[in-house]
Amino acid sequence: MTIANFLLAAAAFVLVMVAIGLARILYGPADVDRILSVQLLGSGGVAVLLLLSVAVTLPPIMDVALMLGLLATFVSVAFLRKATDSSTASDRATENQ
Amino acid sequence: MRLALDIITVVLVSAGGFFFLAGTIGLLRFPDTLTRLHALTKVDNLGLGLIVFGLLPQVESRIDALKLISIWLLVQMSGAIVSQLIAEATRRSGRQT
Amino acid sequence: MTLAFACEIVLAGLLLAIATWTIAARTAFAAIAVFMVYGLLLSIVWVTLSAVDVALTEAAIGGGVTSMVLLGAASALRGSKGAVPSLSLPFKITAGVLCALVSAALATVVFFLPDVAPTLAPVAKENLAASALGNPVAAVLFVFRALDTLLEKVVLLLALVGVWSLSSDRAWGGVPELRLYQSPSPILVFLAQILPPIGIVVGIYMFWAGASQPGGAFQGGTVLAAMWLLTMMARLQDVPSTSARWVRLLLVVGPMAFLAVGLAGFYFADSFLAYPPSIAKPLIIVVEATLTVSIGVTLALLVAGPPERVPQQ
Amino acid sequence: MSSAALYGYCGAILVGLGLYGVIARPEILRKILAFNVLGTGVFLLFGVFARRGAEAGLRADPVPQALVITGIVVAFSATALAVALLIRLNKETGEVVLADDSAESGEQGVRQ
Repeated sequence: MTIANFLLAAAAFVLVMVAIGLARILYGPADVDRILSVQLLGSGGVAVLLLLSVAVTLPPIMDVALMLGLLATFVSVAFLRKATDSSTASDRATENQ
Repeated sequence: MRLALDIITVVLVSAGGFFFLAGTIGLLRFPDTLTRLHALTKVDNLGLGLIVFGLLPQVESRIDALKLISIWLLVQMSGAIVSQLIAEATRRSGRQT
Repeated sequence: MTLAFACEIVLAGLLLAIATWTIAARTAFAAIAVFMVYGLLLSIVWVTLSAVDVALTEAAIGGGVTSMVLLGAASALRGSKGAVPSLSLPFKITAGVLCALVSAALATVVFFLPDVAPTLAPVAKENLAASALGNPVAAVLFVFRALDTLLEKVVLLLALVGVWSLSSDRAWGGVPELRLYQSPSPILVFLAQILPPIGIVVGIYMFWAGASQPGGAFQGGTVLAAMWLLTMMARLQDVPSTSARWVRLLLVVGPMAFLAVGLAGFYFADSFLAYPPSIAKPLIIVVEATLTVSIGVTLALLVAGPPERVPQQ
Repeated sequence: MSSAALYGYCGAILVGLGLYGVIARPEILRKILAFNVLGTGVFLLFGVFARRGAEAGLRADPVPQALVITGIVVAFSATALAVALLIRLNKETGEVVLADDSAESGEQGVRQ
């Protein structure tokens, strides 16, 4: 077994692990649980892409990993902001009544 | 020399894969958001970290190696901060219900 | 090879499961969280299809800013009392059958695709040297089909004009309501202080790398937009007024530069959007650089939505 | 089965799924979301054509790839505009669904 094949197998393994984890967290129950899945795909997806990049010796794939990591962080923050923001908004609404 | 480097890669990437497995089991087994978050942070730090260090002996150019490490540092840092935000949001929503 | 194919089967299965979840999820927020995962996953799929440029765009726009826009809508509608009628079961079944037929027809087309696929790859490769760029996708975007790319920038701007025109008369030219935190958590402020410098470097790198390898103005611009939005969310920066002169200037500078270079093509290279060969590369770089800035500002303002507050004089 | 064919079938199913969401989810926001899923299905089919056209040392035909990149940006513009229309509609009428939900003719106006 060559090292490239080993890395591909590792990528497949991590992908399966991420898939199982995603199934669990996307199930909820809270929205905050679901945001964990974005985090999981953030780190797991980066791992898969880096493994692929080295396995097929295609360095530009690393840039996709970089983008994935950066954007996963950004959307998680945005989602958390909306989740907390709406609760404070409803607080304000009840105060006004 | 080549063989030694390959062995390092196999050992470190396998260890990284193990942490993805452990993280997924944690996600499946742990009862609430905060404990699941705990499992997830292990994946972020150790899983991805070990895989990145395992890949280092396989990349040809120094620039790519540097990129690998910076991607890991970025995911590590933003993952840590977003975990804090998730925990904060969980605590806040817990207090309201 | 078989290992790679196993990877792809897992990916395709996961993608379909998550897409189904997006459609079936009960609440809007759950659906959007699933959609975020969907976008990120799709960029991995594009990598396995050897389309790295598309993967970058999908991660940035499909997974990133599209979810942002949808989130804005979900949070604006959350308190809404509007009733949601439930559709009858026969209607749903009919719809399901019809959609299955559409899928089946498309699948048949895929099954009967010609053995020798039509392709423009050899032509693109042949003329790549003349385009002065190393990345064939960038060459198609900025040289071979530059008119498409120019018009697409205009579409982005028109969409922004459309969004702005939905503001009330009173708020016209005012400040978009980004629905900010009242008092952002110190952790968020910390993140918004550390991440943007890194993000700006990544954005510039994406644009710069785009000439010779995957990347480009869109991907770079989207990262810049995301970072700007992050600092606005953390209240480190104010949301700009839509009538501010500098905002309007940044919005149009990219398309204007592109158009100017295109028109100059009439005189220097005898057709619209033709570049004089000797300075083709610097010209494209200048156009791409201004486009990166314009795309960043346009995307961020599209996410911010129509102006809702009148600025205090 | 080749990987191009695998993704081809995947894209075909995604188009059907998205279309179902557009028709059978009454909330406008969910229709917009489903529309985006439909779009990714179409893009994926383009990706398959690009992959099959790999020749001359390129790993995929660059022309369909460039078209998909343009398509993603245009789909985003349409989504942003549709969302702005939805928020305005909700502000004016308090509705989250189209007035005449049973008629598919009304949906065109929101999305274009």
